[in-house]
Amino acid sequence: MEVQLSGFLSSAAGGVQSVELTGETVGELLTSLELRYPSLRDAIEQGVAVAVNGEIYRDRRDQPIPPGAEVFLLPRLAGG
Amino acid sequence: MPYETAYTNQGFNLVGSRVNRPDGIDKVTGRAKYGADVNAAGQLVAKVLRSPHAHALIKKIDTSKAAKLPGVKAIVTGDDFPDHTGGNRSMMDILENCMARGRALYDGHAVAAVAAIDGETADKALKLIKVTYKKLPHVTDVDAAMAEGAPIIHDWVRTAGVQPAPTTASNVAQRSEFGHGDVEAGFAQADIVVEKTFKTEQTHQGYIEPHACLAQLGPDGSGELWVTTQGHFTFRNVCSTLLGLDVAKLKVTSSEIGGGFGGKTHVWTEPVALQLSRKANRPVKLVMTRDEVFRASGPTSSTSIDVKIGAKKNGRITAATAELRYQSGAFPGMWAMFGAMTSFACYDLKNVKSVGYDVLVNRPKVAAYRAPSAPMAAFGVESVMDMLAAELGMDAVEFRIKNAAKKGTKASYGPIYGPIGIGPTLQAVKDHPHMKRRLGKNQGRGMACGFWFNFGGQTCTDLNIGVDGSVNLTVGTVDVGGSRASLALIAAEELGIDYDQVRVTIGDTNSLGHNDTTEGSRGTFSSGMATIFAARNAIEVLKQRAAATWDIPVDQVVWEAGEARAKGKQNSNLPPLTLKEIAAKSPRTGGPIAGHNEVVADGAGVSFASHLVDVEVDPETGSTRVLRYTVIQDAGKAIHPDYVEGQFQGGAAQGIGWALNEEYIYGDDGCLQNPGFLDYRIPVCSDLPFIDTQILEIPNPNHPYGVRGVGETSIVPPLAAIGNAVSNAVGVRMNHVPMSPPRILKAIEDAAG
Amino acid sequence: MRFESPTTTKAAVSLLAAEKGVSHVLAGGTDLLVRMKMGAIEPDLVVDVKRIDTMAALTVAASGVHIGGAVPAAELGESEKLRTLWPGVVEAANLIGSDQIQGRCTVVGNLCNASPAADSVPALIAAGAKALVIGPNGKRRVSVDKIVLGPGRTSLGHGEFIEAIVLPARAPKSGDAYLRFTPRTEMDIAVVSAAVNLTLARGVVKTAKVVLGAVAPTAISVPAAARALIGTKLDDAALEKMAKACRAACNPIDDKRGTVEYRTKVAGVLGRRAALLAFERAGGRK
Amino acid sequence: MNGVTVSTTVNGDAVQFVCPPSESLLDVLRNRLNLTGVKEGCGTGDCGACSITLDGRLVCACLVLGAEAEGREVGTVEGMSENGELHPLQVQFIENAALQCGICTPGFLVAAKALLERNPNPTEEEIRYGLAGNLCRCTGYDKIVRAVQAAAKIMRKGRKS
Repeated sequence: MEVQLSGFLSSAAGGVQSVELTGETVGELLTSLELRYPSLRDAIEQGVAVAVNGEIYRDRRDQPIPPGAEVFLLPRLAGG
Repeated sequence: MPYETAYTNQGFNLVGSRVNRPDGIDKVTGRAKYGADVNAAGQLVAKVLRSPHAHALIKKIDTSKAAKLPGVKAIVTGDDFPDHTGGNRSMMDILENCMARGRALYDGHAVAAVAAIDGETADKALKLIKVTYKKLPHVTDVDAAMAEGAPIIHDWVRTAGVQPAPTTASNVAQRSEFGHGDVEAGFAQADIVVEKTFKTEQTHQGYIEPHACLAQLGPDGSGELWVTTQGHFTFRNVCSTLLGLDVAKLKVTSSEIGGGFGGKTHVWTEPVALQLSRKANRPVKLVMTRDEVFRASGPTSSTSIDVKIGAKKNGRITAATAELRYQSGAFPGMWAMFGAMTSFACYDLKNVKSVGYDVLVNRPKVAAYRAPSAPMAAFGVESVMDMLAAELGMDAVEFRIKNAAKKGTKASYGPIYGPIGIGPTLQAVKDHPHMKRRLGKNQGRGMACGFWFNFGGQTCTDLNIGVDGSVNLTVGTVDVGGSRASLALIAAEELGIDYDQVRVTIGDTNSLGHNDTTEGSRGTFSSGMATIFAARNAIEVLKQRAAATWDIPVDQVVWEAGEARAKGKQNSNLPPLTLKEIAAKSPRTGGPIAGHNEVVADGAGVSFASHLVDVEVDPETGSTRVLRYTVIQDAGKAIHPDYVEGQFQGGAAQGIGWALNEEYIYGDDGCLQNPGFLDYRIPVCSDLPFIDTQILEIPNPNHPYGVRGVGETSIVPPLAAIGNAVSNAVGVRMNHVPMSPPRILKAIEDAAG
Repeated sequence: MRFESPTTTKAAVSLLAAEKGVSHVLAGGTDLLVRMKMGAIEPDLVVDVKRIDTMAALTVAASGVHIGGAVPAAELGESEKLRTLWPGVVEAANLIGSDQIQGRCTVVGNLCNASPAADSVPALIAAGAKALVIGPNGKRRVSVDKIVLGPGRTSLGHGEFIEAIVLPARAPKSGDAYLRFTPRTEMDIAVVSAAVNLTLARGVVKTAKVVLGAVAPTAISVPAAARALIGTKLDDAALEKMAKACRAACNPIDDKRGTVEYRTKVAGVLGRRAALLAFERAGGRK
Repeated sequence: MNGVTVSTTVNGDAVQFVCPPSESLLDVLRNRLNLTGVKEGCGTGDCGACSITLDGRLVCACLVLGAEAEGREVGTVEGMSENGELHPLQVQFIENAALQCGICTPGFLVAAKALLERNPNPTEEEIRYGLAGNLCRCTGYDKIVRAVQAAAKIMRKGRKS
């Protein structure tokens, strides 16, 4: 599937905006992303959020990614 | 066990009703215990010595005289905090912020602390500590800190998010970019382009309860911490990391919390109190003064923002850009990134780009403040939206409706929206009676929209049924604004019992699994979700007990209206068993009945609001009076409408204060000049009108009841809404918040030439 | 620190006169306790004067008003007679802080704190108030405008304090007013303020006094502004002349509460508005 | 410490305490008499969280010395309920959801009680100015003003009957 990177994640991956990856869950996706771009390890370790079809998942690594889903990798957020 | 988190559109008996909060009596009688309200036998009182300089080398700290003062039991400086962070830079930043390590980075930065038998002795001891400083050049303004030749706050900071990676130090800690499309091409298609620069000053959450804790840490590394916090589990983890303790050995109890708004999501003095306690081997109470709260907790960023939006004559936006510069205090943050993500989130844009710069200055480490970073971005964007509407000759509301994001819109920060509420809130503005109020002389009306993400996160709850059928619900999110009532409603709804049969307790860190901090408007959303599941688990047990009592298979038992009913003709002779009856028999049917749940509550559902305000400006003094204020926001589902309205009103009031009067004022010496409630002017009762609210309910598809977080979005629109109203009242565009009387008067006169 | 609460002014004087260290009089305490809390002062002796009967007394008559040094400002507002005679003085005193502060603060304390922004001081000066000073050398009667020398400094000697404030006999057809500008509606310190006291004869202003606050190191009288009003019915030209005189008299500073430019401009606005209000209260008709 | 011994009345009860002469009545109430319903938000009279009555007058306890309480009558939020019954203001604050975090609530209740004793039928504006010495950061004051209005109405009825 095509995974889009945004914010500083894109620059940490050398300016790449989107990347073709495999994975059936959010966790698998992040593992394959880290394998492809070791420079993203710190960012992933610090925490990222994954938007699957518009819904943002911060922590649920077992969240399934349906085929054809729109996947967007965002920096992890905090609130007040 | 997997849980069905999807919205089911069930009918409700209790949810949505305005019941009295269960902790009400404790709070109106003075019985409720807040951070500073408990004492321990043999307790010491701690006070912190703080830097009077904006930036200085700490050459020497001589504590010998203070140590000799009778009654002084422990003194700590940076040297008493060995590095246990294992190279984790952000943890080290927190530690260094709690206690300076060789360099004072802002006015108010802690440099030493004392624990003594009473406050008077501790105060005397502070005066006896001799610190030798060497002053260093400082910078407190965000634009000045980015300029060439500015004093560098940290020589190890390299701007992240820039290609190729820089090799020299900078005050810009991070650059982050969001957006899609081709903005240059978009602007080329525009008939009208409006561009403007904005500034917002630093504000504080202004919770009335200062930070306070009672810490006890023994030489064996076991301890307890009673503290006013939004996240006792997070405090436990952070304090354990910073002090090299086992997480399980530190029990943290959250006191009643006297306001947080994001400011109590981070540790400030707690590790210091624990370390003093360890050194003295006695309990230590540490309560910040108001002056310390302003100087040395975590206010929000001051900012400098450029916004450019272009549109066709038909009112369609063709392109939009923003460059947002946010100061994060003396340590790196991610605040500009949030500004960049939220700035255009309300609109459906083909070509959009926002770039955020997180900038270091000699000010306290910035913390979250209610929808952190979004209000400033909205001030810029929503002001330009009004300016553009005026240039186009369009009504400001119509212009927004024409460009509003909807289901399927690709958000400016990336993902594609599900069902969202921006369009409906705008329509509600259009239809609101407030719009028909006739404006008088020197009066103006303004509106603005706002967005916040909302979060869920790790959550764990416990539900225990007593032998009389009453229910204890223990949750790990703190009750910042009435969530006990909402959670009791949910538990009672699920179990089919009366609301007042449920008692909600905020569990300490030793009584529940980890719960994330109560931030991101997640309290009722995520603990509500975990409560639903815990109750449903308990119902499974209740059904089993009923089945055992009746001696029928459990699949023939259903739970309806608070009782177990046996299904099927063969069971028609079995009268239903109420929760109360099953509970009474529980000692003999298998013991206590409980439901438990741990969940990562994701999918919190974004939230939108539109605000409408009328103001009157005195053209001779520049003074602004808010005459009428209306908040319209999507709550998904309002569990307890009173407390949803309360969040809308409270956020609006904070935004009004920010818009008109609140600001950190720094002198040329880099020191904060107004660290008190007299000159840091939060709105008083006579400054405000009643704040009308309208709750919209567009269900969140990812919550069984459709709940969205409601706590934060309400602070996003007020800056811009009031800016637009003032502009309409006096005909000048305000681009500097707060719009204090001198700034407004000056703008009026500059415009008059 | 020692705490004493004598019941006579004589006893208070001897306590204060005998003290070698730092001594302070405690009336309302709304400034004193804040300064103690901030560590700005560390008194060796605090003398509470609230148990001295004469200092707790308020007597109001058209022939003169006596405001004891320990009378809380709230009490002034509760006197309907005083509100009728000296509405400007009362509104000034009642603007000092919240209801909570009002229950404690005194006009004497407000005066002796010697802040340029004190609310009651411009109104007292405009009213022609006198301070009854008592000390080791006996009593003296001093014009209120002679008490404050500069920010935080007064003309009171060692062991001296103010027993009471006295307002003069009130002529018929008189009115006074006090206005201040603050960013908030309450709980704020004057950025700039103006008091006007005037008496009419045959519908025109016969005598007037104009005093500004927070635009100089002390509250200042502006005789030129008063002169602009005298002999007029406050027509636009007179008011503009008066406002101009107010602006010309300003010598403010830039600080966290306001700028030189802003204070100067608004001094004229408030002077004009206070004059109109005082005129109306005196029964004047334009 | 040269402590002063003070005999006073707190919520109708005779009380004695010893405190340093410079100690505020707020610290005395909280730390010596364990009346922690009186809150400290600023210590400088700017927030009203420590509102109490002293001989019936509304004051900030942080701006009173403990020593000044000699022979006076002190009233705190802990003394608002009588004979086990909540004061109408306390009831209406709960009914109207006039508190969120609740830290300012004791001060508001004491101030509102003083306000209604002085003025049983205040206008909205009089309530707003009367409570301007009490800061609330959670509610925007909306539901607080409504609770005071509701309580005033009930108290007026109670007085008539």
